[in-house]
Amino acid sequence: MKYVIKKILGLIITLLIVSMLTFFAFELIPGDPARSILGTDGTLEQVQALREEMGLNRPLPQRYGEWVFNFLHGDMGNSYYYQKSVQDLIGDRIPITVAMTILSFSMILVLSVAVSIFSVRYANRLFDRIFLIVDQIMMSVPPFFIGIIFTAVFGLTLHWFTPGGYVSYEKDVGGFIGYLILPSLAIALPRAAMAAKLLRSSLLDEMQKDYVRTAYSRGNGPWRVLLHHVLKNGILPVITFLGMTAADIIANSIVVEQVFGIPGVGRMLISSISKRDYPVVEAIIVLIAVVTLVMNILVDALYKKLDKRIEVI
Amino acid sequence: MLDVERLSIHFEDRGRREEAVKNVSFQLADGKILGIVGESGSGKTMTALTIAGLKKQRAVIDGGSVCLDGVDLLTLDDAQMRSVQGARIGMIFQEPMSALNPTMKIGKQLEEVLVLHAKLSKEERRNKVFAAMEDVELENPRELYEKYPHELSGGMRQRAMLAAAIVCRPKLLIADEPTTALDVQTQDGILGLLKKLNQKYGMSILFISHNLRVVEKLCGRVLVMKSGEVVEEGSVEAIFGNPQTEYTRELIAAIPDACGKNWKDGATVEQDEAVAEEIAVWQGEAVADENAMEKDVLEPKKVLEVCHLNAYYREGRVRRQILQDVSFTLHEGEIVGLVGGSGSGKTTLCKCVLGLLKEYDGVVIHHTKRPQMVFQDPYGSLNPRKTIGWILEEPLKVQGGFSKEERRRKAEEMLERVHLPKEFYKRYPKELSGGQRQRVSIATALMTGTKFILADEPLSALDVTVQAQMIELLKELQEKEKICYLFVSHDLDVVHLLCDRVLKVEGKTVTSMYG
Amino acid sequence: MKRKVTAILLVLCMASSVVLGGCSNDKNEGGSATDNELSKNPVEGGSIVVGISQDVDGLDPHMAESAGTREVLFNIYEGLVKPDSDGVLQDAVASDHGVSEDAKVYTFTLREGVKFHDGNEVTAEDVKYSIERCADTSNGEPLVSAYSIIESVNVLDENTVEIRLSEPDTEFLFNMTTAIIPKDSARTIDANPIGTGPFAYSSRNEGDSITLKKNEEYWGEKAHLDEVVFKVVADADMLVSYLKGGSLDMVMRLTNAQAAELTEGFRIEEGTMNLVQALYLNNAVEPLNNEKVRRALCYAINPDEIMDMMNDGKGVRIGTHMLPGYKAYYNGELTNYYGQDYEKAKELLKEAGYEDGFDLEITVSAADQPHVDTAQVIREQLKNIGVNVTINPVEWEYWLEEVYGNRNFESTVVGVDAKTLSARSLLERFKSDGGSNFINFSDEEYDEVLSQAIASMDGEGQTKCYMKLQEILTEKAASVYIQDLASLVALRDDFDGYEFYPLYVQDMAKIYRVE
Amino acid sequence: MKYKGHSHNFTLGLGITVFMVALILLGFLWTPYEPDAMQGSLKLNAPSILHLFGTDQFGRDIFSRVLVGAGSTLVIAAGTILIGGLAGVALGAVCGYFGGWLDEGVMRVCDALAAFPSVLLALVIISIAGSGKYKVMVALGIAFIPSFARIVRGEFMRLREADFVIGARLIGVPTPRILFVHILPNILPSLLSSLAIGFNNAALAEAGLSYLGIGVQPPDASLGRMLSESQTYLASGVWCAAFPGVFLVLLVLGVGLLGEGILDRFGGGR
Repeated sequence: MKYVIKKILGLIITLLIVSMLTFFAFELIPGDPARSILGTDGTLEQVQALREEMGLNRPLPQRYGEWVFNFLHGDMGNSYYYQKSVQDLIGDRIPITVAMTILSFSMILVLSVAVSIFSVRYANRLFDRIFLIVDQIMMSVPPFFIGIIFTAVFGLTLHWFTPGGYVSYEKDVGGFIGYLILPSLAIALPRAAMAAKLLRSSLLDEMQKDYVRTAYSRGNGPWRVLLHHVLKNGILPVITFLGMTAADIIANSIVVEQVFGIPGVGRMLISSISKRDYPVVEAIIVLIAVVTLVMNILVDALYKKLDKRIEVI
Repeated sequence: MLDVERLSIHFEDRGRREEAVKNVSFQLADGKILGIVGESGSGKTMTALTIAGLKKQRAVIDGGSVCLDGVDLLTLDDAQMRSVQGARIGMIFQEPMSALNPTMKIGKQLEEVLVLHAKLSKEERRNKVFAAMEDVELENPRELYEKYPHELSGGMRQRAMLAAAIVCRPKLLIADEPTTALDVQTQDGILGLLKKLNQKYGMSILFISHNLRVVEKLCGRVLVMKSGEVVEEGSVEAIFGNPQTEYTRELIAAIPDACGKNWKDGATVEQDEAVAEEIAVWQGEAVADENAMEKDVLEPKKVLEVCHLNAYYREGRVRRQILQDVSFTLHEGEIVGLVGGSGSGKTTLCKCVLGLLKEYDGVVIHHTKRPQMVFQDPYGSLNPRKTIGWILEEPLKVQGGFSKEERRRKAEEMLERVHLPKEFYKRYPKELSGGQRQRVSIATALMTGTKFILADEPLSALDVTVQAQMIELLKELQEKEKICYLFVSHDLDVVHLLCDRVLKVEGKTVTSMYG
Repeated sequence: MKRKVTAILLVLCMASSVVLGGCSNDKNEGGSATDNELSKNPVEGGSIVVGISQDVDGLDPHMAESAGTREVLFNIYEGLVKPDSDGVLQDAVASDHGVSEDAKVYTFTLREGVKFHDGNEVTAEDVKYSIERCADTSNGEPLVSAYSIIESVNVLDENTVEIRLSEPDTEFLFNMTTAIIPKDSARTIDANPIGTGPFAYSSRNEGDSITLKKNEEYWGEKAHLDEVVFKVVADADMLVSYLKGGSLDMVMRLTNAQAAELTEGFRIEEGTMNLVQALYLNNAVEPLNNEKVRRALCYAINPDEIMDMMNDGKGVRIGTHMLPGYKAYYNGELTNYYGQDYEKAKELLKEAGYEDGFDLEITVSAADQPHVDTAQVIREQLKNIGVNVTINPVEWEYWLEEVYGNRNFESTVVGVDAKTLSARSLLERFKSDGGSNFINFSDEEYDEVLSQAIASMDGEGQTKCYMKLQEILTEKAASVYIQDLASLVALRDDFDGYEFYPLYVQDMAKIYRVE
Repeated sequence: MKYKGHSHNFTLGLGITVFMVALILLGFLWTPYEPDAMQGSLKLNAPSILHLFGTDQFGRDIFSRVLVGAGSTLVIAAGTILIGGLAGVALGAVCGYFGGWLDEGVMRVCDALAAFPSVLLALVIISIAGSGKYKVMVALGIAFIPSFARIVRGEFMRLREADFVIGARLIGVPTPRILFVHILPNILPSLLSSLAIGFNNAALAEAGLSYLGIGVQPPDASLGRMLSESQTYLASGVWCAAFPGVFLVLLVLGVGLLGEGILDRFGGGR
C-alpha cells in the first residue's frame, strides 16, 4: 500500500512542477492575450481594460494559486479566445487523442510481440535477417513522414480513406475508429520497431538462461518454451520501455493530427499557444502530464504483477 | 538399461573444429548410480546433455549411439525425443537459483511435466505433484505450490527441481553437479534424497560432478573423463582404493582432507592471545625445519581488534540487530577462518570490519594501513576496461609520490611475487583465467602495503587443482609478508587445511575455535 | 506563431491584413466567372464543405474581428443595405432609403415580411437596438468607428427608422451594412446567432468546423444548398490533398502553384484578394525618414518580377495605397510611376548620403508564405543597389504587437485590406496623427487634402481630393507599393455559381449543385 | 550476444553515416545552387543532371536545400545530444551513485520534464528565446536530459555495488575518480548507443518541429519544412517529398546502425 501512496505523491509533485513550469513559461513568452483578442484596431486603453478584466495584471503567485484552486474543483477557467469554458472546449477533444493513444499503444504491443517472437523462433534465418533490416529502417522514419506517405498512397491513389475526412465519434463511431487507424499506425510503427528490437534481444538473452534448458528437459517443444516460459520473462524490459514511450506517443500525435486533420488536443494546443490562450494551454499540458504519468504507473503495476521478484520499493 | 557406444561430438566454433567428446562408451544398469568425474572441459556435461537430448545446435554428433532400453535416442526426431524427455529421462542442474522460471509458480512448473506427458485431470495432477514434493522431503507442499522460486532457499529450490524431474517416475535421472552450489548441510540432504529415490523406485542415476568426495559417497561405479575421453572406469572401491591411471591419482591427491583436526569451542579473548603466540611459534618451527629461516619470536603485532561490536540492519526506521557483543583480535601472519551459514551475519561482520557498513557500535581498530578484500567472483573483481598494470598501480597513484617508472617497476615486481609473468602488465582481465585474476586481486591488495586481507570465498569458483595452487600462494605470502587473512568460506575442507583458528558466526555471536 | 496557422490562406483575411473595412464599388478587373448563367442544370439542396484557414473568432457580428470571420458571417446576418457581387449597395432589411439635403439625416423604411431565423418579424426597435449598440461609446471607441458621428437613432413609426448625424457625410450609407440583430440579444447572440441572412446557424465545434443550414423563409432569392460546413484547415499544405481526397469541396485564396495541382475534377475561379500588398516603410526610422532613400527603394523594387516569381505573373500591380477594384477612385497613372532603374536609385542614395547602401530589416509574419517569398525577391532586387536585407520572420501575434502596435520595425511586407467600400477608409489611415498610421507617415499637405475630402459635399470634388491623396503617397514614396495579390478559388466541379465580391466575403447563397 | 546479423551493423552504420556527414559538410562549403535562389522558369522540374533532386514549387534546387537543411538538422541533433548527454551523465552519475534524497528529487524533476512532450518543451523555450537553429538545439537539449540521466543513473546504480568498485573504495580512491575513471569507461558502450538513439530522436524531433513551423524558420531550409511544403505537390512533384524524407531517414538509419554496432562490437554494459 505504501508503494501506491508513494507513487501518487510523486505524481502530484510532478504535476505541480509541470504546471508551475508552464505558468512561468507563459509569463516570459512575448505577445499579450488581450492584444490577441482585440486584434488590430484595439486601442491601448481597450487593451489595458481587457487585461484588467481578465485579471492579467495581478501578481503571478496569486493567479497561479487561484488557477490551481479552481483546477482542483474541475473549473479550468475560460478560454480567452473562444469565450467558452475550457472543459467544454477540450471536453470533446480529449477522447480523440486518448483513443489515438490507446490505439497506437496496443498496436505497438501487438506488432512488437508478434514480430519478435517469429524472429526469435527462427533466429538467424531469413525472416530474422529481413526483420533486422526492416526494423532498423522503420525506427528511422518520422511519424509525420509516414503520415505523408499514407496520405499519398492510401489517400490519394488507392482511396482507402479520404484524407482530412475526419468523422467525429458523435456521428459514427465506426467511421471515427476507422479513420484513426492509419494515423495511429503512423505513430505506432517507429515505436513498435524499437520495442520489437528490444524484445527480440531480451528474448534471445532469456533463451540462454538455465530455466529454458530445464523446460526443454521436461519435453517442451520450442514454441511452448517460447510462449509459456520465455515471453513472460523477456517482456519485462520492454514494458519499462513502453512506459517511457507514453510521452513520445502524445508528442507524435500532435504532429500526426496535423497531417490527418484530426481535431485532437494536440492541434488545439499548438493553436492556443500561438493565440496566447493561457487557460487552454495550461489545462492541456497538465492533462497530457496526467495521462503520461498515469500510464507510467500502470506500466509499473503491470511490471510488478508479472515479476513477483520486485518487492515493494 | 542405458548403453552408450563410442559417442563422439565436436564443436563448430567460427571455423575451428573442437573435439568435445571422443568415442565414449559406458553402460548404466537398472537401479545403479554411475558417477562421471572430470575437470571442467572434460566433456562430462556435454555427454550428459546429449543423452538427455539437450545438446546445443553448434555441437555436431560424429558417431556412436545412446541406447535407452534398446532404443537409440540419437535417431529419434524432435517429437519422439520430446516424449522421452521428462517421462523416461529426468534431469536436474547445477544452479538452483536460475534453473527454475522466476516468474512462474513452483506448483505450475512441477505440474508441467504431467501436463506434457500424462492425461490426468487437474486434481490428479495436483496430488501427484504433492506426492513428488513429499518424496523430496519438502514441507507443506500446498503452501509451496503457490510460491515463486525466489521465495525458496537454494536447497529447497534444488529439491523442487528434483521433484519436477521425478514426478513422472522416469527410468533414468541425470544429475549435472546438483550439489556444487550448495552448502555442506543441504549437500548431504540432496545426496541422501538421491540415494532414497534410487532405492525406493529403482531409478538409475547418472551423477556428474567435479567433487570426488561427493561421488565417493553416492555412486556405485565411477567413470573418470579427461578432455573428452574415458580415462578409467570401475567400482568406487577400485577407483578410490587403487587408482590405475596417473590422472586419477592426481585428482584424488588434490582432495583437501581435514587431517583429523577437531575444534574446541568457547575460548575467550585472552586465551586467543596466548594461543596465537603458541601458533606463531609453532608455525615458526614448521617453517624453520623446512628451510631453517631465523624466526623473530617477538610478540606478534596485532592487525585487527574488534571489541564488543553490535551491528544492526536498518530498513527505513526499523533497526534489526544482526551481531551482538562480538570481540576478537587478529595478528600478523595469522590465517583465521570465518565460517557460518548464510544469513548468520557473516557478511555484515565483514562489512563492519572493512568500514563499508556504519550501522554498528563497539570498536574496530586496524593496526595496519587500509584493510583490503579479495572477492569470490574472479570475473567481477577486476575493472574489465583497465589493464592489469593500471589496476596494480592504482593504489600507488592514490598514495601519490611515485614516478611512472617506479610505479611500473613495483607493479611488475608484485606480479612476480604472486607468480604471474611480467607480460601480464599489458593484458586485460578478460584475457586471464579465474585463478590468475584472483592472484591479481591479491597483488593489488598487497600494493597498498596492508597486512590484513579479508578473503571472501576466494577459491570456491576455482577448479580443484587451481585451488591447491592458490592455497600455496596464500601460505607463502603469510610467511614471507606476514599477511593476516580473514578467510571466509563454507568449504570446511579448505578451512581446515589453511586456517590456524576459526571464528564461527552463529546466532548473532562469534565464537573462536582452535585446531 | 505557428507557420501553419496563418499559412497562405491567411494572406488575405484578417490575420495578415490590417483590418479596416472598405469595399470597392465596382467589379475588379481581375474578372471572375463573368456572366453567371447556370451552366449545367442546377439541382436544389445538397451540402458543401468549405476549407477556411482559421476558426472564426466569434459569432457576434458586431464584435467580429478577423476578415475571415466576416467572410462567414456574411451568410447569416444582413444590414439595412447589402453589397451585391458588383459592389453596389442594394436595399436588404430596408426596402428603401433616403438622404436629407445636408447629408445629415438618413431615413430607412423596413421591408415587409423580413423574418429573423427564430421566426420573429424584424421591427424598427430591432434596427434601432442594433445601430445604437454599434454606436455606443460607453467604453471608449464605438464598435463601428464611423458611427461616432451618429447623434440619434429615432423610430418614426413601426417600419421607418431615422438616423441623425452630428456632421454631414455623403458616404455614410456605406456603413449601413452593419448586421441587424434581435433587440437585447447582445449577450446570447454569440452562442445562439440570430440573423436575417440566407443561411441560419446550425452547430459549431470550436477550432474545427461551423455548420450553417438553409433559411427556408429568406425574404430574397433563397439559397440553393441545404447545408454549408466551414471546416478549419490550419495547414495550407494539406489543402490540395484534402480537396483531392474529397473531404473539402471548395477552398479560397489558393496560390497558383496549388491551383495547378487541381487539374481534373475542379473548377478554378480567378480574382484578386482586395489587399494592398506593399513593402511598408517606417517613415520615422533612419534612413527611411529620408524621402530620397524611400524613392530609391521604389526604383529598385520591381513589382512585375515579384508577381512573375510568386504567381506566374497573376495579380494586379498597384502604384499607391488604393485597390484597383475602387474604379471610381483608383488613380491609374500612378501604377508605373516608378519603373525599375538601379542607376537612378543609386544616384538618389548618393544624394541622400548612403552611397554604399545600408542595412534594412524586413519583418514579416512567418505564416504568410507569399509575403515571405515577396521579401526574399525584394532582398535579391535590393542587392543591386547595395542595400542588404535581413528577413526577420516572426509570429503573427508578435507582428501584431511589435510592428503594428508599437511600430518597432524598419520595414515589413503585409497586405492591408479595407473594411467598407468607401475610398476614405483606405486613405484615412495615413493622417499624420492617425491611430492606425503604423508607418508614421506625416505630411501636412496630405492632412489638409484629407480633411477637405471628408468635408466636401459634392462627390466630384471629393474624388479629386482622393486622387490627390494617392499622388502624395506615391510621390513621397510613403511605402513601396507592389500588388493586389491574385486569388484563386477551387470549387469541385459538381458545384457551380461562385461569384467574386469586391469585398472580403463569400456568398454561399449563390452556389448550387449540378449533375 | 554475437549474432551473425549484428556484426555488419557497425560497418554498415559507419559507412552510411560517414557518407551522409560528408555530403552535409560539402553542403556547408558549397552547394550546386544558392539554396534560396528562385528561378521562375524552372518550377517543379523533375530530377535531372542539372538538378539532381529536381526543383520545388519556386524553382529552388532541392539538392542544395536538402544539403543545407540536413546540415541544420545535423547541427541541432548533435548539439542536443551534447547538451543532453553531458548534463545527463553528470546528473545520472551523481544520482545513481549516491541515491538518497538527491536522487529522489532529481528523478521527480526528470519525470516532470519527461512528462512534457519534447515538442511542447521546445515550443515553450522557442517562444521565449525566439526561434532559430541554436534555440531549438537548447530546447531539445534540455528536453533530452531526463532520458540520458535515467539511463546513466541505471548503469551507475548497477555498478555501484560491483566488486571492483568496492575494491577501489577500499584502496581509498576518491569518489569523483571512482565515478569518472573507474565506472564511466564501463558504461561507455551503452552510453554511446543511447547517444546514437538520442541523436536519432533529436533529428526526428527537429524535423517534427519544423514541420509544425516552430523549428528552423524561413528562409533557412529545413528538412521538416520541405516535407511539409511538399504535401501540396504530392501528385505533380513527388520528388519534393521523397528526397528530403529519404535523406533524413538515411541519416538517422546510419547513426542508428552505428549505435547498434558499437553495442555489439564493444559488448553492452547490460
